[in-house]
Amino acid sequence: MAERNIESVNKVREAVSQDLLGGRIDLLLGWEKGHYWWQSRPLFARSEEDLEKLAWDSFCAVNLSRYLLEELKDHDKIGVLVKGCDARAFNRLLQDNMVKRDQVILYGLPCPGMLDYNRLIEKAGGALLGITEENGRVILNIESGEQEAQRDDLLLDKCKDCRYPDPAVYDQLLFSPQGEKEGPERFKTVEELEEMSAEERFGYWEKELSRCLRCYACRQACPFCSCRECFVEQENPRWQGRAYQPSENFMFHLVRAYHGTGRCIDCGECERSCPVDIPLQELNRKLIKDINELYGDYEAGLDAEQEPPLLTYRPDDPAAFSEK
Amino acid sequence: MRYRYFPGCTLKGQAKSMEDTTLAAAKAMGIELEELSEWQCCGAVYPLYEDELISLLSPVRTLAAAEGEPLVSLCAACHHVLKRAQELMQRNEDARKKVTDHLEVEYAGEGRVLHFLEVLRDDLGFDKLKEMVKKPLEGKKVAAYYGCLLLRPSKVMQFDDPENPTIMEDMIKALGAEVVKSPYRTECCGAYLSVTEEGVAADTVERILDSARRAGAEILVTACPLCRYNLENCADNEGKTPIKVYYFSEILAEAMGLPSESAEDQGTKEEVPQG
Amino acid sequence: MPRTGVFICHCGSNIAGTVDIDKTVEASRNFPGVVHADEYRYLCSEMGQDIITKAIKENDLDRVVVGTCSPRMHENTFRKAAAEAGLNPYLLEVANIREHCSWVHKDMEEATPKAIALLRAAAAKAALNEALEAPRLDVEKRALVIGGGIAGIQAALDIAEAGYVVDIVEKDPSIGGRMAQLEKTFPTLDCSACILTPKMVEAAQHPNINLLTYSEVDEVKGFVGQFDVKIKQKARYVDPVKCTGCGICWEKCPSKASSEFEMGLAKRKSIYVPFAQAVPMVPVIDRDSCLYFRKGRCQICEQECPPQAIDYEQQDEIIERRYGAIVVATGFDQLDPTIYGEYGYGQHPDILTGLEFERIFNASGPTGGKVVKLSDGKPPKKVVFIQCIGSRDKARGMNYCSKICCMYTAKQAILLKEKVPDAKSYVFYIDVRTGGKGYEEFQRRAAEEYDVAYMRGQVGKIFPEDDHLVVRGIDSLTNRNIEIKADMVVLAAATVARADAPEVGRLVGINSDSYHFFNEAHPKLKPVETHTAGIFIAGACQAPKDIPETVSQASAAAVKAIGLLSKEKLQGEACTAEVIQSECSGCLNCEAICPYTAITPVEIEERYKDGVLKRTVAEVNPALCQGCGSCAVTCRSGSINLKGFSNDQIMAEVDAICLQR
Amino acid sequence: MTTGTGKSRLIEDMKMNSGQDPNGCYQCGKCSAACPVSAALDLKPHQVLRYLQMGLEDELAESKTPWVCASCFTCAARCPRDIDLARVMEGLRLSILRNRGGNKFGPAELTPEQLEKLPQQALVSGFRKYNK
Amino acid sequence: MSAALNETAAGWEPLIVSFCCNWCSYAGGDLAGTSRMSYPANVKVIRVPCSGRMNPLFVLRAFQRGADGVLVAGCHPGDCHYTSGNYQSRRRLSAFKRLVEFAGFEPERFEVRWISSSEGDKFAEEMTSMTEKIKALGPNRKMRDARWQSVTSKV
Repeated sequence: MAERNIESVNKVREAVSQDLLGGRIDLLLGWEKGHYWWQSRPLFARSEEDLEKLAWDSFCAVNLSRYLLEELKDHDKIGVLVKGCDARAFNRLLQDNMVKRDQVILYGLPCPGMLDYNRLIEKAGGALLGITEENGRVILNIESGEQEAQRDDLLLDKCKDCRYPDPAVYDQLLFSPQGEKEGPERFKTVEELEEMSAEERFGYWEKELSRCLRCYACRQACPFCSCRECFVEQENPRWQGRAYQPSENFMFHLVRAYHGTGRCIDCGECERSCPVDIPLQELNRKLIKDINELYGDYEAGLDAEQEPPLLTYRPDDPAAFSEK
Repeated sequence: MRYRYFPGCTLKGQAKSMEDTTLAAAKAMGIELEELSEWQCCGAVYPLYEDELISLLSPVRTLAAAEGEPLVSLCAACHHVLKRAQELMQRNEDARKKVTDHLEVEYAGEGRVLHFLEVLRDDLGFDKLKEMVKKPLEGKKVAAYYGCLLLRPSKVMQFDDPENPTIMEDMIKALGAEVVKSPYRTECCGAYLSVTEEGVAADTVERILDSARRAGAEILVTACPLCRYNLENCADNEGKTPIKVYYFSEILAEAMGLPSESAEDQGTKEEVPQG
Repeated sequence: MPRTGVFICHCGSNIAGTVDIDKTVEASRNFPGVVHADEYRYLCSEMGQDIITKAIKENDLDRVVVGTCSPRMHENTFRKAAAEAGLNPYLLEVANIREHCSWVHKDMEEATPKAIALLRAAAAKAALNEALEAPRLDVEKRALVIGGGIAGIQAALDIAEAGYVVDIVEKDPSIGGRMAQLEKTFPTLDCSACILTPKMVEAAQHPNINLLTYSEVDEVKGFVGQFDVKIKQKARYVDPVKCTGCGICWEKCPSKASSEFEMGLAKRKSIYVPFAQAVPMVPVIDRDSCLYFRKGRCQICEQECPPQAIDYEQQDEIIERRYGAIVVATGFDQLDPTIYGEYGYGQHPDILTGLEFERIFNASGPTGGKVVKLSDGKPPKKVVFIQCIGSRDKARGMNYCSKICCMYTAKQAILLKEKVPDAKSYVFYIDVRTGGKGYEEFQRRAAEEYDVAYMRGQVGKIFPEDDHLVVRGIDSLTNRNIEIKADMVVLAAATVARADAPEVGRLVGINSDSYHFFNEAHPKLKPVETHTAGIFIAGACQAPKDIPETVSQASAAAVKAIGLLSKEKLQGEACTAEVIQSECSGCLNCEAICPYTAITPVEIEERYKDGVLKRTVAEVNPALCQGCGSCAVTCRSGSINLKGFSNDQIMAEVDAICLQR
Repeated sequence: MTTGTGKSRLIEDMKMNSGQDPNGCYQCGKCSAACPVSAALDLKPHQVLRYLQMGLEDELAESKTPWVCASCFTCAARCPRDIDLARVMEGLRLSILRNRGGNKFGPAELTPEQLEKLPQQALVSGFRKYNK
Repeated sequence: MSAALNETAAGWEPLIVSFCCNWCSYAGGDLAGTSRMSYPANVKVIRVPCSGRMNPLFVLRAFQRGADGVLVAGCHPGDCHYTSGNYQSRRRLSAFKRLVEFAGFEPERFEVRWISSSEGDKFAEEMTSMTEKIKALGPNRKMRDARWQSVTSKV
């Protein structure tokens, strides 16, 4: 079992139960364990009973803020557990007027990074019964005994280069902050792709995007996708065809990524939720990298007061094309 | 208050008294100046030619050696070179990469780079200094001579108002002396022209001294060994009122009741002028 | 399916020479929805228009495509023709087969298929065209002029003379502005007050003009024809109805403050009128220096006032009014030269700015009109004028030329010689710029008849020595260093935008250049209009300029305002943005990028489960929207669209053009 | 006199390495008015910029001015066109030295008395300014 | 594979779709016409009110439907009829241009240019040079929708 820390779960529960049971919030968005020990799924807690199920372990990857979009229709005040990325997602929703700050109480959870089950079993090399964690190490409980590994090596891709593990916005911070991180490899893949020739790059994306099933899980998981009706599903105008066909797949993914320009918080939920492993985060990161290079550093979701780069300009902005 | 301290070559030679008096005064004020364990000449001039990165190796090595802690120097030229090298390291990524790669050090322009006068003004405070004065320099008419290197370029040096600086006057006031202001206090003394164009340096120095005399100064203080050399050696002062030139630290030490050249008024020292 | 008619113009041989008209007509018949196709030699002629009108009626057409010259030429002509036949004019599309086709391609083989593609695109777009109505807007027959300097006064007088009511809002206690501070005006040397004062009085007495002095604009809402403005009238503490302007109060007032009008060179009382010819001649009490307001006692003015006009209890008042047009004429400031430490301004009383020197000449100024040094009261014998202080200076000042300094420096040097005949003037200049009627002749007179020494070069440093100012400069024509022991130095400090210009711009909704001068709508052809319809600019708030230019611009702005006010109704833009509120998620990114503040949030109610859900969505004010369409691009879900250039129309054009192969 | 046409190598070198463009100068002369050693210059600072604008390479190479400039930065501090003339002078010195080869000034030219009395700072800076 | 995708270089002419803002670039195109300048007929212009109206999706749409190159033209920065439309499009289209290049399009396929209403010569030059560059690159097959092409070839 991923018993990382019973104490910390208790601490989280303690912090929220008073508010939930005392009526300060109508609903708590947290995590509970799923069917398998390596799954933690969203928890919609309304009662003490519900709170018993609360989990805070190394599998709470799901970004909870996005659930506010729907839940706020039915609740006046919602408490949300927020990791670094959930909090940035919250700020993003705030900037898009999707939520009001006073409708939500944020419980901040500085995040150590979530573990990748695929990496775990790969490391285990066989049936994995569970894990225990201590001091940055993970002990894999396998049939033949125990095996130790560095926690950092087992993180989800989206967590590996996370720069802001601490919530940028919260009402109450439940643990001590982790501090800003380097994330040196964040743009590594983007840079590798940039090195390729146009033909190679097109080949790469053609291959990757050919797998797309057009299930839109990426969109459903994304905190910047907050449209009431996505362009891809509109009848009038018919922005693009719905068939999963190479040209339409390009259309969908390029426009989806473009819609995240200056808005993507780099939480990686799109890529994590993709059932066919399309490296979607690289498209997002390409835009983050370019916007930073062209129009100054901007990390979406860090500061809800800072104007997103596509909603502002400077007369002396540079361009990615010749201005002569 | 603890600082890393970069003396520079001249302070170990011609300008030994600037170092001695500063260290003594600092000690008396509770300011700890810890000399860098290894240091090299700063290069004396900041390279203005963009591809002269080789000249930056030494100052950047010094900056990196401070390990991000505040780094203090006394000589105006050293401070100038260090401060500008730091600014370049902050501003120009390309230059930073070339220099630090070559030196195999990590340095990205961090740490405060201070002249000792800035320590007195910003960290200690002149009010505090005034309280520490043991022997106020009452009745002495002292003019500050800033020269170039501390003030310009002001965007980088950020030392004081480049046209109307007050930091030295404020110190002189705190030491109990009478401040005398001359309009030539920010004009160049001729610098190294004393080596190659003696006549030119004689003109510049004469103007500075005459102007200070006209304002009624008896003593001129500076933070630059070369300025002092020029002021003392380049002008023909025949028949003019003598003006003594001291390092700022010497009158500081004197007012603190510590031994200094200015306090001892030693006979071995040549007075300017002899006439 | 639409019933589209296509009409192709030969334009003599202009189109027909390179485009095979028959083939094109034939091809057009095959476009989806096309039920009629025809051609004519000159469609824009009356006969040509008749052909279109008739065909619409006869064939029951509901869309029209004309293949002719650029829509920028004759779109309106053809729209009128369509309207003649009872069709909404916006159901017509133009395919530009002349400028963009027949004139730029050599032969029929090239141009004909392209013309067909362009027509196909126009037909595809037309099929999606909708009937549009340009909004008709009311016009409030009243104008607001912000700023009571010569520009504001002139604009107000012109508008008032045309029969419309005008309010002048002036932040100072009197109208008059900068011109009131000047001694004489170049190049004629008329006394500034003598030509300005009658205009001030005329404005005050004009039945159509209301002066709101000591007042500021607080808020501007609305749009062309209907600006809703809040004006704050600051408390004067003097009842203007009772006050007779007798002057006893300021004579008796015991406390003093630095005079703004005298550029700080003299004092005024705490109850004061800024200058002797002030309009209105009603004083104000300056709370900051008044003994009563500071310490609660004194009240001498109250006791001495014969008509008992003093009222310490007066409060700021907010006036709310609607205006059809606004003229912004807020004037300029002078750059503060203390940023040039080498010139020592502020450290010596005999180092002055140009505007300060103006006051030294003035009979009611700080020296009573005697040209003397402020340090010792003696007349200056050597005066150095330095030009371009902060002008043409991209390092520390302004990159532009202030335009007026060359002339006023020459003027001041002449006046100096007249007042102090044995004075010698030196002018350090970089270039002398004297564009203007009689200007060059005037400046030459200064040099030739008034013994003004023009030195081409700049000054490096000024410092006091003994009883004079040492000015160290260069004459770059002889390349000699010059040292002048001067009695006085006059710095021609740059003309800059008012410090509060950015705030005024934001308030009124007009934009500025990087120096905070307000932007005209077009640098050549719309010099007094702004990008906001109904708001005009005049005078030095737009750029440095002299009095004649300011007055011309003020009259021009007035004419534009009169033209607007004379209309019964205004026609708005038909191609405006529109929000599909059911789809709008309310992110309001469109609001953030709209250059016209035409988009605002609005709360709507929607059914949700058993109840009602309130939510915020965007709304477009069609009167403000100018139809740029940037909002439609910002909107990721296409919930805001631009009429006339809608998403589906543009995509239909793309599709149709690409069908070519 | 050479005509100022074509590109001079000296001037192009100077421009590239100093990052300064002489064409930004409108000859107001403030640099020359401010220069403390102006009187000793055969070409005043603003003239140097004018000669650069005209491409008068030979005249510049022969001028004393770059060698008399003391790098006091007053010109740059006061220039309304934001031209760093101190960098221009340094650029010229180095471009001339590199083009010509050899040093302008060395220890051999100093008297023993000077060598003893001068502060190290003066010697180092002098050599650095005038040598390759 | 459809016939359209088997085009041979011989006899092939590229299709360039150019979106021009009404106030500057479209007027610049008019001036090129009135001045009788010439540029290849491969370029077809679609008029939009402002470069700020330019939705990047329109560019992809053109590629899908068979365009070999797309050129967006607007007023020079500072000259926008709507004050800020081109400032906004400069940011949007810069980000988007880099993105389409990242997806594997050659940089020449999508360009943005500022052309004023007085620059008829520049309009003609840009249209000519765009056409030449695309000719040198050959037909665009990336993102081209085969279904669309096979449908259209029947029309």
